[in-house]
Amino acid sequence: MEALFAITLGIMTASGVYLLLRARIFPVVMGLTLISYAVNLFIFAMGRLGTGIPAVIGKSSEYGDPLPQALVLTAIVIGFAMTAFVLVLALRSIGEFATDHVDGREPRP
Amino acid sequence: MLAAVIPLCLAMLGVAALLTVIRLFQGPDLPDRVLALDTLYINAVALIVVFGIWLASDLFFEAALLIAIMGFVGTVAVAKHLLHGDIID
Amino acid sequence: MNHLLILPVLLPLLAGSLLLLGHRLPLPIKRTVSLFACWALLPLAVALLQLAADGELRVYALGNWQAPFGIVLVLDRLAALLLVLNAVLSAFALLYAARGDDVRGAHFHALFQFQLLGINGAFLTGDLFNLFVFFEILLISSYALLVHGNTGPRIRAGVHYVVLNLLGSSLFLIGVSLLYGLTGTLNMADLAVRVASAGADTAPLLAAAGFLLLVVFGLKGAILPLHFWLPAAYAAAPAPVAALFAIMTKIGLYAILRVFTLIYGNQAGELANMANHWLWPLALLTLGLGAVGALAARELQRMLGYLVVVSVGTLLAGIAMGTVEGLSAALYYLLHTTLVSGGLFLLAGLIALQRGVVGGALRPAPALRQPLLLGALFFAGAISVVGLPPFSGFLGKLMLLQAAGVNQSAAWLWAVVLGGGLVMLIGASRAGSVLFWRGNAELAESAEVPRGDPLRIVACAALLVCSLLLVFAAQPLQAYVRATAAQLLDVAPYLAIVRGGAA
Amino acid sequence: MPLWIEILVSLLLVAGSLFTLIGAVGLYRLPDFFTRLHGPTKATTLGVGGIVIASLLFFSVEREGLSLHEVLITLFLFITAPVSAHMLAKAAMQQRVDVWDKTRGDRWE
Amino acid sequence: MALALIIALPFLGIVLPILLGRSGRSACALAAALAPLAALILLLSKRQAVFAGEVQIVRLDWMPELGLNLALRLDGLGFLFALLILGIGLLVILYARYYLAKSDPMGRFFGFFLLFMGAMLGVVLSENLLLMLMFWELTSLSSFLLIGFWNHRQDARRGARMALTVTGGGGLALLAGILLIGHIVGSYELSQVLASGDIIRAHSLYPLALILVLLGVFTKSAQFPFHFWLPRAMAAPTPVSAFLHSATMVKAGVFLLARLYPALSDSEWWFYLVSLTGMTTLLFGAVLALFQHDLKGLLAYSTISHLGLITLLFGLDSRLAAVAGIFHIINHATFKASLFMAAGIIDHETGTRDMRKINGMWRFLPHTALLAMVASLAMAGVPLLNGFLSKEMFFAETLEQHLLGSFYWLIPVTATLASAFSVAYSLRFIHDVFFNGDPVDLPNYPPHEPPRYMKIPVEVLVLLCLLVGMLPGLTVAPLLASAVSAVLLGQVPEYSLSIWHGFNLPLVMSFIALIGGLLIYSLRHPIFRWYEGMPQPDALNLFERGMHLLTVAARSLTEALENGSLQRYLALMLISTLVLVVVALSPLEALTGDVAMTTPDGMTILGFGILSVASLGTVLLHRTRLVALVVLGAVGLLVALVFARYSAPDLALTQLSVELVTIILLMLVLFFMPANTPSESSSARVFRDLLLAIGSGLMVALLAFAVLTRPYDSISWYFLENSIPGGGGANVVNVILVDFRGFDTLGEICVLAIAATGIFALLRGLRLPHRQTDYMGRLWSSDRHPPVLYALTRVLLPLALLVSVFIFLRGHNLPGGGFIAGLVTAVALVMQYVSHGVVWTQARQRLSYHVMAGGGVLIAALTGLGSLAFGYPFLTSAFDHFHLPLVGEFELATAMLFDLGVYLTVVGATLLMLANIGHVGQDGSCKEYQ
Amino acid sequence: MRGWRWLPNPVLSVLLAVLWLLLNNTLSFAHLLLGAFLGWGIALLCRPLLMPVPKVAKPLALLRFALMVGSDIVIANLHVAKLVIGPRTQLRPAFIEVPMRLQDEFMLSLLTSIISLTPGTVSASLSSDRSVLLVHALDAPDPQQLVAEIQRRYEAPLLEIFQCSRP
Ligand code: NA
Ligand code: NA
Repeated sequence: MEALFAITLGIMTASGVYLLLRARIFPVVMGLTLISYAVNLFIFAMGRLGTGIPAVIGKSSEYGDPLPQALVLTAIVIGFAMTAFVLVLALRSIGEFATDHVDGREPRP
Repeated sequence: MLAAVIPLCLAMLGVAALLTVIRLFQGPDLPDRVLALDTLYINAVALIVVFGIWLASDLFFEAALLIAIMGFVGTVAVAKHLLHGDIID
Repeated sequence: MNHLLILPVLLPLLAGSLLLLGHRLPLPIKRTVSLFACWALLPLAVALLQLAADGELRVYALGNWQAPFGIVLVLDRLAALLLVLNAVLSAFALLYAARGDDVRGAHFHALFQFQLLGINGAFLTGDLFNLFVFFEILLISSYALLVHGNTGPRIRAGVHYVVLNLLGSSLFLIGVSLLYGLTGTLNMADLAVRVASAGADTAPLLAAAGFLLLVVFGLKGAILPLHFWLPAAYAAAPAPVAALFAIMTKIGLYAILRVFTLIYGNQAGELANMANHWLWPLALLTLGLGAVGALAARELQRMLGYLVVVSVGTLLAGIAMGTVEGLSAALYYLLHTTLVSGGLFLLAGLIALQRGVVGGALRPAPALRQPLLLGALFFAGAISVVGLPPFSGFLGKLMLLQAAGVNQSAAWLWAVVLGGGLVMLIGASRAGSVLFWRGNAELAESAEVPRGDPLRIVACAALLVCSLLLVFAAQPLQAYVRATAAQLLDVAPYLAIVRGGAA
Repeated sequence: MPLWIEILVSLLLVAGSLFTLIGAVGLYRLPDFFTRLHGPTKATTLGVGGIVIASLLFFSVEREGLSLHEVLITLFLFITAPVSAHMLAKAAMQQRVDVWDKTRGDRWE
Repeated sequence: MALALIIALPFLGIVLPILLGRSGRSACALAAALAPLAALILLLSKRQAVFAGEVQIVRLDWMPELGLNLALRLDGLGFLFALLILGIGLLVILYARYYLAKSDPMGRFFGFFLLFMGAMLGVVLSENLLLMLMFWELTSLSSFLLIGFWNHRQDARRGARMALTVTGGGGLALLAGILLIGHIVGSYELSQVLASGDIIRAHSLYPLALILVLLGVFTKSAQFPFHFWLPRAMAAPTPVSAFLHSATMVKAGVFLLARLYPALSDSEWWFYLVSLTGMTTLLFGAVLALFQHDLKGLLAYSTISHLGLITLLFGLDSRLAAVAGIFHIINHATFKASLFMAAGIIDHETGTRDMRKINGMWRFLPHTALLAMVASLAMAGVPLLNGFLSKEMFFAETLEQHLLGSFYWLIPVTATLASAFSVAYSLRFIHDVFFNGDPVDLPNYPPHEPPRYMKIPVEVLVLLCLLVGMLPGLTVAPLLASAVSAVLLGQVPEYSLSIWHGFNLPLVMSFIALIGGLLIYSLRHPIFRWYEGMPQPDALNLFERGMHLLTVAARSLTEALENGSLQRYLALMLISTLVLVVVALSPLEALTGDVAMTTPDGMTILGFGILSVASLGTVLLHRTRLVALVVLGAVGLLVALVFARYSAPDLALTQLSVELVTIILLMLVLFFMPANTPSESSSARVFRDLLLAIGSGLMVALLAFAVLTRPYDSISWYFLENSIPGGGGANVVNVILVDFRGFDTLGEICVLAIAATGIFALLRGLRLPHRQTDYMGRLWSSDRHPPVLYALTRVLLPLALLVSVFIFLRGHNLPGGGFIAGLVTAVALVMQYVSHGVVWTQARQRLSYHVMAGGGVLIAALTGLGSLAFGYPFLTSAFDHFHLPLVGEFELATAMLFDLGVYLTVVGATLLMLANIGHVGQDGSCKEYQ
Repeated sequence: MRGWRWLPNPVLSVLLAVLWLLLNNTLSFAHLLLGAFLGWGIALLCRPLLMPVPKVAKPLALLRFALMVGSDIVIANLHVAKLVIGPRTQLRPAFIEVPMRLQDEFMLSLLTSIISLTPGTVSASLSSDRSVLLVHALDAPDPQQLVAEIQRRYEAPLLEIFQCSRP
C-alpha cells in the first residue's frame, strides 16, 4: 500500500510539474493545483496511513496522527488563497497584455 | 453476512466508478464528461456510505453530505459555463 | 512570560484587520491608523532589543501550550535585531507611501500591515511550520503590494514572482512535512535535538528535507540560480513597496541562518553545517552576477534590484563562513544593505517622478527639479551601496573580508568582492552621470514637474542617513552582532527550550 | 444486530450498489448524451437512496438510537439530480452534441 | 584633538559656502576659506614639535576588532603634505573666486572643494591604514565631483567617470593590499606597520601585498600605464587642476610610497616595480607633453612625467633618493600649481587653451607672462629655481644605483633624455604662448590682464619657487628635514641643500638636458609633423569603448541568463531541487525502512489507479482546457476520497469544498481566456519538461515511500491525550487547529483575507471583453437564469445555512469546523449569483464581504487577546461545561468564538473573490462588491 | 405562507427546525430549542432571497401525490435498468414537447423535476415564454401519449394541490 501511495503521489507530482512548465497561465495554474493536491497527500502521509483510526477521541480504539492532518488543513486553505490570487493575476495579465502567455507576451514566431 | 456483502458492494461501486471514469475520458463532448463527473460524485457518496458501514463509523456522514452538495454545485456551474460562459453574470 | 513578544505580531494584525473592517473610512483616518501602528513598532522593537541584549532566550508559548507541542515565539538577539530593522525600514517606507502611493490601488494600508505581520512573525516564530505560515502571509501581502496600482510591468513581474513562490511553497511543505515524518516534531529546537541524534538510516532523508528548505529560502533570498525573478519584480514595484522589499530577500537569508545554524548547525552530528560548502560558491557567483547585472541595467530600479542581488551574495558569503566573524559581518552588512537599498528605492521613486515618462530609465531626460538634493542623496546612497567609504557598506565589506581571513577560498571572495565593487562603481557612476548630469534643462522648464514631496524626501533621506548612523555606531553595533553570531552558534540554550528550560 | 436486520441491510446495500452500477453502465454504453443522461439521474440516485437507507438502518441498530440524518443525503440527491440533469441537457443542446439517429423529434436549437 | 580638528574643519566648513552660495562670489569664497585658514593656523601651531622630530599620535577606538580606529598621526611627512594641501588650497580658493563665472554654482564648487580637502588631509594625517584608505577613496569620489563640475560638457562627465573608475578601482586594490599588510603585521596602525618592515618583506604574501598597494599608488599618481585618466581630468575647472592635479590628489600616490617606504621598500620587488614604472612614466610623460597643443594637456603630461620622476626616486632604494623624492614633491607642487593657475588665466582671458592660437601673450599679459615663465623655468630645472635643486639630487641618485646590473646606465640616460624633453616642453610653454608672433582667431581678443587678486596666488607660488631655489637652507630646510626624518624613521642620510655642488656629473647631465631641450625644441616642426603622422590612440575613446564593451558584455550575459522566461526560472528551481536532493540521498543505504508494508485491497488499488490515470489525464487533455478542468475535478474528488479512506474526514471535507471553489474560480477565469492551449513547445522542450516532471515525481515518490516505511516518534500523543482535558474537544484535528496550533490558523485566515483583499485590488478597474461565442463558436444561450435552477437554489440556501451551522457546531467534537462551514455558506451564496446573476443577488443582500473578512480576523485575534487580560499568553483557550434546566449539559469554549472568526473570514474572503471576478465581465454600471 | 416581519416564513422555520433535529439525530430539548432558533434566524436572514411558494390547498392530496411519485421513481428505475442492460434495439428515444399550463416558477420547477425523476424522461429545456417543456424520453413508443400521460399524471394533480393561477 505504501508503494502504491507513493507511486500515485509521484504520478500526480509529475503531471503537475509538467503542466507547471507549460507556457500558458491556465495549464500552469492547473499544474500548481495538482502539485498542491500531491503535496497535501504527502503531508498527510507523513502521519502514516491507517484505516479506521480517525483522530476523534472515543470513536475508535486507535488514533491516527492528527498533527499532519491539521497541517494539511492549513496548507489546503493557504493553497486555495494562493491559487485564487494567481488566477486573478492571470486575468489582469490578459487585460494588460492581451495574451495568456506566462511571460506576458506572445513568443516570437 | 455484511462482511461478505460489503466487499461485493464495494466491487460493484468500484466497477461503476471505473465505467464513469472511462466515460469521463471518452467524452466525446463536454456535457458527457460533466455528466460523468457528476455521476462519479454520486458514486463517491455511495462509496463513502458503504465504507462507513464497513468500518461501523458514523464519521463519514458529513463527507457524504458534502460530496452530494459539492457535486451538484459543480455540475450546475460547469453546465452554466457551457450555456452562458460567464457563470457569475 | 513576557507579553511584549507577541506585540510585533499582534499590532499589525489588529491594525490590518481594523483597516479592512473600516475600508470605507476616509483616507486620512486610514493613514493615521496605519502610520500609528507602524511607528509604534519602533519603540516596541527597541524594547525587545534591550530585552534580548542580555543574551537570554525569551520564549512565548502561544495558547500556553509548551514547546514542542504548541507554537512558541522565540526572542533572541537576531530576532530582535531584525525586528528593529524591519520597524525602521517600514516606518519610512510607509511614511513615503502615505504621500500618495497609497491611493493608486485599493487597500494599500491593510496590505502593508499584513506584510509587517508576516515579516515580524517570521522573525519571531520558533516553529518550522509556523514559519511557513508567516512566509505565506508575507508572500501573499507582497504579491498584492507588488502589483499595487496594476500597471503592465508589475503584472508581468507579479506573475513570475507568484508562480515561482507557489512552487517554492510546495517545496517548503514537502520539506517541513518530511522533517515531521522523520522526527515527529515541528519545533525548531526539538527538530535540532532529533536531527542531531538521527541514525544513518534517516540522516540522508533529513538532509534532503534540509536541502528542500534551502531551495525555498534560496528562492526567497534570491540566491543564484533562483534570483532571476528579483530584478524585474523590484524594478516594477511601487517605490515604497520596493523599499519594503529590501527586507524580503533578507527573510530568506534569515531563514537559512536560523535553520542551518539551529537544525543543521554545528551540533547536527552527521549533518553538521551541511549547507555551507554549497552556499560558499553560490554566494560568490550570486555576488558576481549581481554586479554584472547592475552594470548591465538600463533602468535605475533594475540596477538597484541587482544591487540587492549583490547584497544577497555578500551576506550569504558571511553566512557560509559559519564563523562568529563571518556571521557578524553578514549581520552588520544586512543592516546596512537593507536600510540603504530601501532608501535608494525610495529615491528612485522620487527621481522617476521628476523625470516624467522616462522614469528611471538610464537615458537622457528632462532635468530634475531638485538635482542637487536628489543628487546628493544618490551620491551618498550609491557610495554606500557600492561599498566605498565613508559609509556603512564599506565597513560591512571590510568586516566580511577580514572575516574571510587569508587563504585559498578567501582569495576568491576578495577577488569577487573587490572586482564586483569596481564593476558596481562603474555602473553607479554611469547611472549617476546620466541621471544628474545629462538632464535637459530646457525640457525641464516646459514640463511641469512637481518638486519632490518634503515628507517623501525626509523618508528617503532618513533611510540613507541610517548608513551614517551605522558607521558612527559601528562599535556598539559590531559588539551586538558579534554577540548575536555567538548566540546563534551556541545551540545549547535553544535546545533547552524543549527541555522545559525557559518559558 | 438481529439477523433479519442484517439481511435487510445487506439486501438494500446490494440493491443500491446494483442500481448505482446500472446507472454507470448506462452512462458507459448508451448511444448518445441524452440517453446517457437517464442513467445517472435515476438509477444512481435510487442506488444511493438504497445504500443510504441501509446505512440508516445499520446505524440505528448499531448505535441503539434512531439515526435518520442519512435521509438528508437522499433527500438532497433527489431534489438536485433533476436540476443537474436539466442544466446538463440545456448545456448539451447549446453544445449541439450529436443525437442518436434513431431519436424522434428534434432538440431545440 | 587639534589633529582631528584639522581634518574635521574642512568637512564642517562645507556648509558655509553652500549657505552663502547666493551671497556673492567674494562672500562665498571667504566663507570657504575660513575653515582651511583655521586648520592651517592649527597646523602651524604644531610646527615646532614637528620640526623637533616628534611624532604626535592620537587614537580613539572605533572598531578595534576590525583594526579600524580613529588614529591620527602628525609627523614631518604629514605636516609637509598638510601644509601643501592647506596652503595651496587657500591660494586656489582665492584664485577660484575670480576664475569661476557668475553663472557657476560657486557654493557647490567650494563644497566639493572642501570635501576633497578634508579627505586629502585625512589621507596624510591618518595613523590607521584603514582610516587612511577611507579618506583615500573619498578623495577619488570628491575628485569625481570636481572634475565633473561642468557636467553639461560631455568631456567633463567622461573625464570624471574615467578618473573615478581608475582611481577608485586602484583604491580597491589598495584595500586588499592593506588588508594583507594588516594580516601580516597584525595591526593597521602605522607605527606598528612601519616598525615591521622585516616581517613584511619576509612574508610569503609580501609580493602580492606590494603589488596591490602599488596598484593603488600608481593609479592615483597616474603612473604608466594608468596615466591616461589625468589628461582627461583636465576638463575640470582650472582651480581643480591646480589643486588636485599638481599638489594634492596625484601626490597621494607618491605620499603613500613615502609613507610605507620603511615597511615595503628595500627589496627587489620594490625596486623593479617602482623604479621601472617611474622611469617609464618619466620619459613617456615628458615626450608626450611636448606634443600637446592644449595648454593644460601639456601641464598634465608634464605632471605625469614629474610624478614618474618622484616614483623613480622612491624606487631607487637609497635613502638619499627618497630625500630627493620628497624635495621634488614640494617643488613640483609649487611650480605646477602656479603654472596651472597661469594657464587658467590665459584660458580665462583668451577663451582658448590651444597653443596654436595663443601667441604673443607677452604683449597682452606681461605680468602673468613673467610669472609663468619663472615657473616654467623651474619646471625645466633651470638653476636658481627650486626645480633645479631637486633635479640635481635626482641626477646624482640615478648615478648611485647599480641594481640593473650591466644596464645600470639606462636610468641616468633615461633621466637625462626625459629632462631634455622637460626643457623642450617648458620652452614651448614659454615661447609658443608668450612669443611666437601674433595670436590666431582668439575667441576673446584682445586679452587683458586678470583682476589683481587673481594673480596673487600665482605670485606667492612663484616667489616660493625663487626663494626655495635660491635660499633653500632658510626656507624649506626644516620642513624637508622633518619630512625626511619621518619617512626614514629618523635614519636620515647626509644631504646638502646648497645650490652649488661643484662641477660634477649631475651638472653635466643638466647641461646636456638643457642643450638637448633647446635642440629638440628647435627641431619641433619636423618632430611635430612626424608625431602627427603617428597613430594617436585617444585614451578617452578607448576607455569609453572599453566601458561600452564591458557593458555590452554584461548585458549579453545578463540577458542571456535572465531572459524573462518563467519556464526557465521554474526549470532552474526544479533542477536545483533535484540536484540537491539527489546529493543528499546518495548516502542512503536502503530506501525501504524497518516498518512492515501493508497489502492494499482491490478497492484501494482501483482508487489509486483512477487517481493516477486522472492526473495523467489532465496532462494528456490539457490543450482542451475545460476538459482538463473537468478531469481535474475528478482528481480533486479522488483526493478527498483518499483522505476519507485513511481516516481523515476533516481533510476530505475541506478538500471537497476547496476543490469545488477552485474549479469555479478556474471556470470564471477561463471565460476570459482562450479555450485551448496552443501546441508550441519544441520537442526538446517537451523532453526537458518530461525529464523534470519525472524527476520531480520520482523525488516525491521516493521520499514518501522512504518515510512511510520508517518508524518515527511523534509529539502527537500529547494532542491525543490533552485534546479533551486541555482543549475541550474530541476532534483532535479541530482542537489542534483552534487551540494547540491556533496561531497557525490565525495566520491561515489572514492569508485568506489578504488574498481576497489583494484580489479585490487587482480587479479594480479591470474590464475584459465578453467572449461572445461558446466553445463551438455559437452565441451563448440567452437563457441565463433557468427558473428550474433558481427555484431550487433559493430553497437550498436556508438548508445550506442550516448545514453550515451544523458543521460549525460539530467541529470541535466531530469532523467539521468553521472553515468547512464557511465554505458551505459561501458556496450556497455563490449559487445565488450563479442562478440569479449578480445584479439580482447583490440587490438582495446587505453583507459587506470586506467587513466579514476583516471582522473574522479581528474576532479570532480578539478571542486570542482575551486571555492576555487573565495573564495567560495570547490564544490561551478556556472552556467549561454548563448546566441549564431543561436544556441540560452544554459546553462553551473560546475556541468556538475563534472558529467563528474563521467562519466569517472564509465566507467574506471567498465571496469577495468570487463575486468580484464575476463582476469583471459586467459593464461599468455595476459597482464592485465591498 | 406569508409571514410577519419578525417571522417571515413560519413554514420554512418549522421545516428547518425539523431538519435540524434530523441532522443531529436527536429529539433533545436543547436541540429543539436551538433548532427553533435557527429556523427562525435563518428564515429571517434569507428573507430577501426566498421564493414565494403557492399555498397548499389540499395537503392530503399532496401526500398521495408524493407517494405516487415515489413509486413511479422506483418503477422508472427498474424500467431504465432494463433498457440500459438490454440491447440497443429496445431503445426508442424521442424529444417531445409538453405544453405547460403552470405559470408559477416554483410549480414549474417542481414539475420539471418530477418529470426528470420518473419513467424514462428528462426535462431538457423550458421555452423562454415558459409555455413548452422539451422532454427527452428514453423509450417513447408514442410521444403524444407520453405528453398526455405527463399532463394527466403530474401536471393536473399539482394544479389541484396548490392554489395556482391558471391560464
Ligand atoms: Na602658440
Ligand atoms: Na461575470
